[in-house]
Amino acid sequence: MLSELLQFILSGVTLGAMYTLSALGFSMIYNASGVINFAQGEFIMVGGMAASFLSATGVPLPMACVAGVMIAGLVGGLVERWAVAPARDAEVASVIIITIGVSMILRGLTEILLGKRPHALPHFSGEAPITVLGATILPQSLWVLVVGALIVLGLNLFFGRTRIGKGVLATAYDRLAAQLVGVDVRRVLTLSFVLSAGIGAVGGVLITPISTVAYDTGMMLGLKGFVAATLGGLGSGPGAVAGGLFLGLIEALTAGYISSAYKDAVPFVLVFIVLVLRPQGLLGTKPTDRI
Amino acid sequence: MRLFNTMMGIACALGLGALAATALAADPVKVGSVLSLTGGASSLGDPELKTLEMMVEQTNKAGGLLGRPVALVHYDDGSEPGKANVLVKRLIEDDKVDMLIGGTTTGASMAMYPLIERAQIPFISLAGALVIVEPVKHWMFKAAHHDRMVGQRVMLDMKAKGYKTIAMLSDTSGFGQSARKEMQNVAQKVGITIAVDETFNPKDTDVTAQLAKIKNTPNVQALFVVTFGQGAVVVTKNVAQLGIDLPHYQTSGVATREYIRLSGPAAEGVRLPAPVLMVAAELPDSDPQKQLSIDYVEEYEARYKTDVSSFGAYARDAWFIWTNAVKQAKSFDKVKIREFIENTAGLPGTSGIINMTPQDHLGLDVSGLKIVTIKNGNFVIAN
Amino acid sequence: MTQISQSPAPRAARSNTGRFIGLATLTTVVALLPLALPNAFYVDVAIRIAILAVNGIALNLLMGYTGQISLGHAGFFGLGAYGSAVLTAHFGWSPLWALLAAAAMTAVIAWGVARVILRLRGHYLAMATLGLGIIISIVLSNETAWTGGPDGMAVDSFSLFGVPLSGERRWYWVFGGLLIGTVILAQNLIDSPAGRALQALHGSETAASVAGIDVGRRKVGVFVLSATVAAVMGSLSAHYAGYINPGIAGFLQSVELVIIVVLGGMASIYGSIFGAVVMGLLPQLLAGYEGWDSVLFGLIMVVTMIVLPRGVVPSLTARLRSTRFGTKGNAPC
Amino acid sequence: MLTVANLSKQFGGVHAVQDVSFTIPQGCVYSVIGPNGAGKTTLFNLISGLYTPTSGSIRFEGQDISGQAPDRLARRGMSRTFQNLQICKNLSAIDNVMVGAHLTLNASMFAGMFRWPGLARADRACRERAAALMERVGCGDFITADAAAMPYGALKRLEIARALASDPKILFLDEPAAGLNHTETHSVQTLVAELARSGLTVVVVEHDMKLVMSVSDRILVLNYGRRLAEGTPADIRENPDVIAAYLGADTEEE
Repeated sequence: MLSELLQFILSGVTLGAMYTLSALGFSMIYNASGVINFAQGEFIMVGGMAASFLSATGVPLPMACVAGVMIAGLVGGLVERWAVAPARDAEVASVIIITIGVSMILRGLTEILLGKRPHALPHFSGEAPITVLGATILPQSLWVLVVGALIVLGLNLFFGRTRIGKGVLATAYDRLAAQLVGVDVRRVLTLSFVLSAGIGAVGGVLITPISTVAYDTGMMLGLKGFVAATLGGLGSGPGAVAGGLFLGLIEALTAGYISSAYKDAVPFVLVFIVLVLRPQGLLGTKPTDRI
Repeated sequence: MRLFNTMMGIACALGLGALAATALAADPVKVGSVLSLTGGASSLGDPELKTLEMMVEQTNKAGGLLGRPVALVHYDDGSEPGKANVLVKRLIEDDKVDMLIGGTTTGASMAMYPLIERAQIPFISLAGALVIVEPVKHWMFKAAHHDRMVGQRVMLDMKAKGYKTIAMLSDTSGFGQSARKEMQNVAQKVGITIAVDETFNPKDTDVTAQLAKIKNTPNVQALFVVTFGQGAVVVTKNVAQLGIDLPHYQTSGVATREYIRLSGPAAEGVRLPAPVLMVAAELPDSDPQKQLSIDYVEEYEARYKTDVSSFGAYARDAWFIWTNAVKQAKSFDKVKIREFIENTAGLPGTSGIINMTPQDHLGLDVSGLKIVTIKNGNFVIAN
Repeated sequence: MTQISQSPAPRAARSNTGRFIGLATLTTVVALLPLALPNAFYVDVAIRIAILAVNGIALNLLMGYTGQISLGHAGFFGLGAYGSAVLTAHFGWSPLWALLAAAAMTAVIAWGVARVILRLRGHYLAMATLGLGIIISIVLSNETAWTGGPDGMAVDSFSLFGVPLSGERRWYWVFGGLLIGTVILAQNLIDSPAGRALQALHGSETAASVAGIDVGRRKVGVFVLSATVAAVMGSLSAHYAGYINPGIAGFLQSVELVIIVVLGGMASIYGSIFGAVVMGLLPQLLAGYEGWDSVLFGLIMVVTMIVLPRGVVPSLTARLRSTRFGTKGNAPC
Repeated sequence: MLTVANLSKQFGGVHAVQDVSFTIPQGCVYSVIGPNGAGKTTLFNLISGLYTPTSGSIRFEGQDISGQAPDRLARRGMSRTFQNLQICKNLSAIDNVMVGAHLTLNASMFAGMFRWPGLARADRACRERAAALMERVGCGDFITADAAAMPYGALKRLEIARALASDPKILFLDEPAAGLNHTETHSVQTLVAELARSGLTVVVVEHDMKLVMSVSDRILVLNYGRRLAEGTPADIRENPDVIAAYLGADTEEE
C-alpha cells in the first residue's frame, strides 16, 4: 500500500508545516522573553479571521491575505506593548497568566466583532487535487509547504545576517549583555511578538481555505505548536521545524495505521517519552547552571 | 493575615450581593435556557438562542401567553456540561423560571436533569441522543429526532440502494460518539456491515489519513460521516481531495446552508436525513408542515441575515410544544403543563407532526426526516 | 534554564497570633456565610468556590511553595471523580470505600508519573504535566463503556453509614469544613521542617541538596500529596453534582487552577482562597454578558497581573506593610 | 579524613580537573588555590557530589563516596558554601539557616501536617540555635530579615551559618572572601581560624593570598586542572613552579 503510506506522509507533512509555523512563534517569544505565550494560537486565528472577513467584503484575495497577516502582526505588537511589557518585572508565571488573559480577550473580541460562525477563504490555486503516485495533495497544501519553507529560510537569513536579527539572538542569550552592547532590548521584544504573530497568521491564512476558521480555532493549533516546540527543544528554530514535522507525521501515521480514537493522545505520549529520554527536547541544548 | 480574610469576606459579600442584584423582579413568565453559545457546540447553540429570542418577541407582540408577557433568561455553558449543571441551578433557584428549554448538547441536558427533576419544572431538551428520552424521564422532553432515528433513516436508504458494507467516520464529540454507538446497533439490526469505523477530532484540520484508510478498504460501498459544524466541512473537502467516489452520507447535523457554502462544490451529491424544513418549498401545499416551515425560515433569515439551520428549528418546535401546552392548560401550573406537553397530539412542527405519550417524550417518527441531497448548492429531496 | 518562578516572593516568618486571627476570620466567614445566602444557587456557588480553594491550596503547595508547575492537575481531579463514579456505579462499592480507593489509585499513578517527570524543569515540566492531564481526559472520554464517553455519567449521591448526604446546605458544611481543615494542615506543613525543605528546594535546589534534602523525593512527595487532595475533592464533588463528564479533567480546568494560584498569589494560602473566590464568582457575574464575558475576564486577569505582579494577596500585603512601616519593599521589620 | 585519588572530570573535550590526588588530614585548614579556571570550584563540586567524576576516587572517612548525591554526603557530615551564592530568597534569613539543620529534625510531611508531638519544640530549639549561629558568623543584625533584603556580604556569612547548622565534620568554603571589603575579609579569617580550633576540618578555595597564607595548614595549588604543588604555606611560598605560574605574577602586581 505505497499510495496509502504516501497519502499519510503527505497529510502529515502538511499538518506538520502548520504546526511548525505555530511552534516557531512559541520559540521566538520564548527566546526573547522566557515566556510561553498562550495567545499564540489566537494570533493564528486572528490572521485567518481577518483575511477571510476582508475577502468576504470584496477585498482581492492576495491583499486580504497580506492585510490579515499585517493585522495579526499589529495585534502581536500591541499585545507586547500593552500587556506584556508593563509586566516585565513580574514572575514568569504571572506573565503566562497574562498571555492566557490576552488569548481570552482576543477570542472574545473576535467573537463580538466578526461573529461565531466559521469562515472560509477561496483556495489560492484552485481545488483540483494533484495526484502523486496514487496519493493526492491539494494545491493549497503545497502553498502551506512552500511558504512554510520560505519562512524558515527567511528566518534563518534574518537571524544569521541582519543586525536586528543578531540582536534578537543576543537578547535571547543574555538580555543584560545585549543591552550593554547596544541592542535595543525593548524593540527586540516587541519585534519578537510582531514576528511570532505574523508567522502564526501566515499559517492561519494558508490553512483557512482547507479547514475554515472560527473565533475558537486558535487554541488547538496553539497547543499543538507548544507541543511541537517542546518536542524539538524550546527556543530552537531547527527544533521547532523538526518538532512540527515529526508531530504532524506521527499524528497522520497513527490515525492511518493504529487508532484514530487515540490519535489525539499520541502527541502527548510522545512528548512524554521524548522528555523522559531527553529532558531538553530533541534539538534543545542542555541547560548548564553555574554553581 | 487579618487583611486577607477581611478582603476575602468583602469580596464574597460584594460578589454575592452583585449576583442578587442581577436577579429580575418576577412579573413575566420566565423561560430559562442553558445553551452552548461558545465552545465546540456553539454552531448549534447560536441558532437556538436566536430562534428563542425571535419566538419571545413574536409571542409578546401577539399579546403574550394567557395575557402575561414572556421573558427569556439564558446562560452560556461554553459547551461544558459541568457548567450547565451550575447554571440550571441558577435558573431554578435564583431566576425562578417557569419553564426550561435548552441543553444544546446531550451532556448538558443530562447534567441538568437531576436538578430539574428535583425542582419539578418541565424541560424540553434540544439535544440529539436517544438517552434523553429512553428510558423516559418524567420531566424531560425532546424536540429533535434522536440519533437512532437518524441512523435508521440513513441505513434504510442505504439498504434500499443495496449497500451492504459501509465505512463510518464519526467525530469524538458527545454528538459523534453517542450517535456512533446507535449507528452500530442499527446497522447490526438492518444487516449492514460497518467495515471501517474511524473517528476524528471535530477540531482537526485534516482527516485525509482516516479517509485514505477508508478509500483503500476493499468492498466498501458507502461512506457515512457522523459530525456537525466545521468538522463536517473539513471531512467533505478531504473526501473530494482524495477523489473518494463512494456515496457520501452525513447526518442531520449538517442540515444547514452554511455547510454547503463552506464546503463549496465538494458538498455536491452528499445525502443526509433532514427535517422537512430544509426542503419545505418542495412539499405539497396540503402538507401542514409546509407553511410554518417557510414562515420560520423567512422570518429567521430576514431578522438575522444568516442561514437557517435545523438546530434553530428544534428550538422553534420546542417553543410551540410549550406554548401549545400552556394554552391548553390555561394556567402556568408546572404539573399541569407537564401533563399537557406529555399529551401533545397532532401538533405540526418543522421536524414532523408531534404526538407525545407518557411512553414517548419525543413524539416524532422517522417520516419527519427526509433524505435530501445537495444539488447545485441547494438541498433537494432525494429520489 | 528559566524556572517558572524566577524570583520567588519572600515570605515573612509567620507569627502564631497572625495565624490564629486568619483562621478565626476564615472560620467565621464560613460559619456565617450561609445566613447571607438567599437560596440554594448561592450556596452552590459557595460550595464550588470551596472546592476550587482546596484544590488551589493543594496546587499552591506544589507550585507556589515548591516551585514545580503542573498544568495537568485537573486530570487528578478527574481520576478521583471517575474512580468514585465507576466503582460505585459499575461495581456497587459504597461511596466511602470508592473514594478511598480512587484516592489511593490516583496517588499511585501520581507517584509513578512524578518519579519520571519531576526531573524536568520549568516549561518542560509544564508541557509534561499538560500532556498528562490531556491524556487522562482523552482516556476518560474514549472508554465509553465505563465512563459514558463525552456525554458523561450520572453519579450516585454520597452516603455515609447508610445516611445519604444530600442538599446544598448539608454539602456546604462538608466542603466548608474541608476548606478550614485544608488551611490548617497546609499551614502546619509550611511551618514545619518538611515545608521549609520544600521552600528551600524552590529557592535553590543545589543549596537544598547540599543541606541534606533529597530533592527528588521531596518533589515527588508534594506532587503526590497535591494530586491526592485533588482526587479526594474530585470524588466528593462528583457525588455532590450527581453528574460528571470528561471536561472536568480537561486542560481548561487545569489552567483555571493555575490561574487561581498565580492570580491569588504564589506561596500564599489565603491567596489561593482569594483566587478561588474570583474564579468561582466571575463567571457567574459575567454570565449575562455573552461574548464580553471572555473579554472582561481576560482584561481582569491581565490588569491584575500587571498591577499586582506577585498575585493579589502577596502584592497587597507587601504594599500595606511598606506603607505601615514607612519602608520600601521587604526591609527587615 | 578525605582522600582524593587520580580524580578527573571532563566536560565535552575540556579537562576541567585532571588526575588530581591529595589527602586532607582531620582538623586542619586545607586551602585550594590557583588562577581562574584552574578547576578549583569543579573540584569542590566533584567532592560535594554536584558533579560525577569521569574517573578517580574520593574517599571520606575510609569509604568511597565518589558519585554519591549531595544529600547523602550531607548525611555523612559534609557541608559547603557557594561561590555563586545559593540563597533561598523565598525564605527569611533565619529559615535559610534552619534549612541547614534539615537532617537534625523530623522532616516527614505527615508529621509536619499533623504537628507531630515534639515537632514544634524541636523546631523552636533549632530556631534558637540558628539565631546563635547567625550571631556567631556575624550577621546577627539580620535575624528577622528576609533573605532577599540582605546585602551581599551578609549573605556570604549567612551561607556559612547554614553550612554550620548541619553540624558538619568537614566544611568546604568556596571563596568566602570574594567580593568582601577589608574588614569583612578579616572577620571571615578570624571565623575560619576559630572553626578550625573547634576541631572542624575546613577546606577553603580562595583568591585572597593573605587570608590563605594566614589560616591554612596545608595548601593545594591547581593549574589548568592539574595539581601543581601541595604543602604547607611555607613550602608553597618557596615552590618555584608556583611562583612562576601564579604567585610571581600576582606579587608583581601588588
